[in-house]
Amino acid sequence: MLVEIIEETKGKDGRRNLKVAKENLVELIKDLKSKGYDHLSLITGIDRKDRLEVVYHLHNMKKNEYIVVRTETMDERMPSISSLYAAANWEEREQYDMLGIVFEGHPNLKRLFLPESWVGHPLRKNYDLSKVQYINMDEDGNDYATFDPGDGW
Amino acid sequence: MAEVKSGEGGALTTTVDQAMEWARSNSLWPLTFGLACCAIEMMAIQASNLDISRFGSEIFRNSPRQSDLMIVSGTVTKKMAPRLRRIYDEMPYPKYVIAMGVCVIQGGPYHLGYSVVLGVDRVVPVDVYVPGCPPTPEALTYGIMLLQKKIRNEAER
Amino acid sequence: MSVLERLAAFFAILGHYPAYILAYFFETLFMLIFVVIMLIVMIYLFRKYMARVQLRIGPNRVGKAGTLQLIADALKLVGKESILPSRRDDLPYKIAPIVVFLGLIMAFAIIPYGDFYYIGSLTITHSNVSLLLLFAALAIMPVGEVLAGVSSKNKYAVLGALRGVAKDISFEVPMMISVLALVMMASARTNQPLNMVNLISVQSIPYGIPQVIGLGVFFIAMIARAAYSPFDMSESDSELVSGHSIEYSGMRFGMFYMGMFGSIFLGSMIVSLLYLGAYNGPFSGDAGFVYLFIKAMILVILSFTIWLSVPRIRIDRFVNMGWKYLLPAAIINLVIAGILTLGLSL
Amino acid sequence: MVVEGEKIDQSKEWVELNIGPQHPSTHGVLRLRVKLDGETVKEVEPIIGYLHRNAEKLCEMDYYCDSLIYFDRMDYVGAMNMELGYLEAAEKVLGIPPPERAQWIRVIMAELNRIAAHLVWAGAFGLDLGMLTPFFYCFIEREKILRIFTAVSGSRQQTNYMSIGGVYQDIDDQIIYDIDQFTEEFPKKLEEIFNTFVKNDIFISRNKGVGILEPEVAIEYGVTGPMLRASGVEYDVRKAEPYLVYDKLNFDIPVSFKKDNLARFLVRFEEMRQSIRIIKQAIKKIPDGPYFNPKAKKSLMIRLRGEGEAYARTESSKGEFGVYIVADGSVKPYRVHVRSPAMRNLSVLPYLAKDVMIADLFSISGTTDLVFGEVDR
Repeated sequence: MLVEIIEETKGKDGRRNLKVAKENLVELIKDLKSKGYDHLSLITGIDRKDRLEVVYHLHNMKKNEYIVVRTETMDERMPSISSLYAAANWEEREQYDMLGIVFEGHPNLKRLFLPESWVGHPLRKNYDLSKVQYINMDEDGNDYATFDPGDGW
Repeated sequence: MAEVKSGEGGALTTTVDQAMEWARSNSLWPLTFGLACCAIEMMAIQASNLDISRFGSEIFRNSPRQSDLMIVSGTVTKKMAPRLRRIYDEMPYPKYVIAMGVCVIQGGPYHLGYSVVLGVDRVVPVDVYVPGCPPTPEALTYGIMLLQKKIRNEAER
Repeated sequence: MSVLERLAAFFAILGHYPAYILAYFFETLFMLIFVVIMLIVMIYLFRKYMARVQLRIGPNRVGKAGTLQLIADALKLVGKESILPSRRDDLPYKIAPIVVFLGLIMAFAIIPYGDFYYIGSLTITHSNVSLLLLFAALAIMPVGEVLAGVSSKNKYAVLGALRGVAKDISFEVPMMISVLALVMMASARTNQPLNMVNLISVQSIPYGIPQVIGLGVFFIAMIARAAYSPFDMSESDSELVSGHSIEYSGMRFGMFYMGMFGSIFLGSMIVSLLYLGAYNGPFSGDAGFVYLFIKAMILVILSFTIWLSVPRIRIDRFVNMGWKYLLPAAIINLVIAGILTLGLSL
Repeated sequence: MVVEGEKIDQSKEWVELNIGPQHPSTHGVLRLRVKLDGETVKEVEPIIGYLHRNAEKLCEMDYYCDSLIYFDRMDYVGAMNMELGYLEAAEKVLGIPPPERAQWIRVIMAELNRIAAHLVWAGAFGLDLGMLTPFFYCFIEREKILRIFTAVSGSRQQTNYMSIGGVYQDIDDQIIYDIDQFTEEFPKKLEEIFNTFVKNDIFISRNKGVGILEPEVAIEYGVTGPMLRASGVEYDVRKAEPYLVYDKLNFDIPVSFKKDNLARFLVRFEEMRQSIRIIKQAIKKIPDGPYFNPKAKKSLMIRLRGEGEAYARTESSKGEFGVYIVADGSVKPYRVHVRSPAMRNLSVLPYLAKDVMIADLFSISGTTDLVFGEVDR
């Protein structure tokens, strides 16, 4: 490996887990892609309360090998790998929407499911479900979120 | 038989009303409007086993302008709700709404979450509620029959 | 003796002009009633046939075996709110459905219904150029559809209207050329080949037999004109939602709906008139009308079967087909007709 | 290298057409913002989220056994496959493997549901193309499968049949007989339905050469399932990483190298035939024994504690359905993330539907087999 692996473990499903520092992530994934890991299966963000963990599942279609790359961020920022995998585009948008992880270098980092003006990121552990938000639609068909139930509801 | 309405018209108005209501109840054209799981069961009432065309609801119109009945089939999310309202507004009077499934009635399994409307009756007025998750096609057929009954009784009220 | 003259003779006691005015009125009324009843029968038949094909039952709750279903539908459409979208072009939006429906009725008025004693032929059927009049009337309906599409100010409707125009242009030319072959063959026998009654009466054998290619081209053109599957690009339900009629509701939509089914019946009538020997048949005599009807109904059922079994063709493929296959086929048909006319003088 | 189509000239004014969320051909609540040049589609932007039902959040708030209902309602035409996907992951986390008999039952049910899902797809695809009739034939056959599901689980569509450590109840001889009857009769009906499509020149001409998806692009976008196999990549999770008892069964992966709509259609129909093959073998080989793991008794179910994390892949009717569960030792999962194959298949639509006619846009989006419960979750 070109980059330094902080920790290598094995998950309960028997897959290799590689933990790397945030700075080395893009380099590692680039390296893995050149080794045939051409299928980005999944990007998962996990809210560990004090930090955000991002897990990449990579898959080598030809050799049928699986590898999991994990990394952590303290400041909600991550380098984007959407220039490496087209699949990462929507995946990163989804994680941004749900967990508020800002993927730097993403060409179109917008929310995927919720409207842009939605406050908070629902899959964060500190997301307050009791603050009900409503969605309304303007004339052009774009959505906006609001806390005011009187606004068209 | 209904009592004669007061004012001009009287018996004639009632007869015409009844004829119109007979026509309306027997010709409910639903809107092709599938939202989620229940939409597949809604398609199933159209299919051969439970042919809804027997009741005159044969034609699923795609344009809201030409339909009479909106079967809200499946979870209404907050993002969808304004659009649902707009589609409802686009339909011409008289129009009817069937709320199909518990998600539509009160949020169903998703009522604890952040993005689901707790009951479509917060957005549009509902005529008939069909509970179930999803309701069987038989239940939806019964719901449509109930709606027909309701329409036929409108003249007598 | 035409219906008009019979009616006028019936009202003769009122004086010449009132009698003729009344006769015209009643003739038109008969026409309208006939067309509307035919449409209702057609739509009912379609629903039942569709249900049979799809292993369903079809309407059976309203009236005996669902016979009153269409009455209920019509009454409901009358009672529905007719929405006027705020962005419409007012006048064209309002007259478009009327144009469609009127075009249909006009075409029905020109068709000769046979040597039948009472409703044999209507007034204009005896015009010397009734064939031209018929195709002029046929050209009215697409105008209504285009008007509807453009005046609705809805993008789907505009797309539907555009597709409708592209489609109309590509099938009208082969259609007219195949009709031209008919007229050419008939002109060897009669000096008024544009008169439909003459055109039919000179057919010793139905012209569909020597002109099989022409029959095919013409039938395809008629399917395309009626705009049902596979040629329903202009109102394709699953693409442009309802195409040009997307914004219409209530009875205005009902007119489009009737216009569509009416076109199927009209197309079948015209094909059986021009190619399949019209109202002629063994022991026809006064009952020729029945023959025409049976032939038309067979074609209608054939149309329904086509409708229910094939997917929609793509608009560019259809335009291709119109210009690359239908047009040459029509021209070949014309040449064959010419050879037959000169050589065999059928 | 990221494969992206060339950008369109933004300075020009294109006709913008908004398709959906209520549109007959969007299979639910997809919204497409389309830029048109006449009839030609220049750019497609899918907008999703109209059925975002916060399932992942609710999974974090529920016990392991309760979360199953959200998976039932993800791919609502293939509920059994979704349950299977979740349970594969959850059972690894909880350490409760299902007994042998339960695994065989799960295989049978999953394959039956794959057929049902493909039948719904075929009918809806016919409607997209303007074919009215095959829809009804497909639904008649699907109804027979649902009758079997009703017999085993009491519910037609959202079955909730599989449960942690096994299945909800055993299948008896009557049900096995019913399934056997179905596998005997279905292939003939399937050929009938198949012929209504492919013996039609217009159908072939509408689909042949339309929506060509190169295998490199497909892998790049994470496309899986029948769509990937129709692009010529022989990849099926059932073979690549066998779960349950798929390694003991004999079946083929249908692959087509034509890459177009028609190939996807053919692959899906061939999959149905292979599913029948699997079911036929499975009902013969099914062993006796307990149908659930005693560790997962119903009274103990909510006390199950998970540890560690697991990602399980299964082959649903749409593609590789993955569930990633992170557990922290409590009775509720810490994080559940779903790899939705339909979403990945949808994300390739802007690439596929470039410079095609509007009519083809719908036939392409039809072959991607979208189910919005799964795309939006």
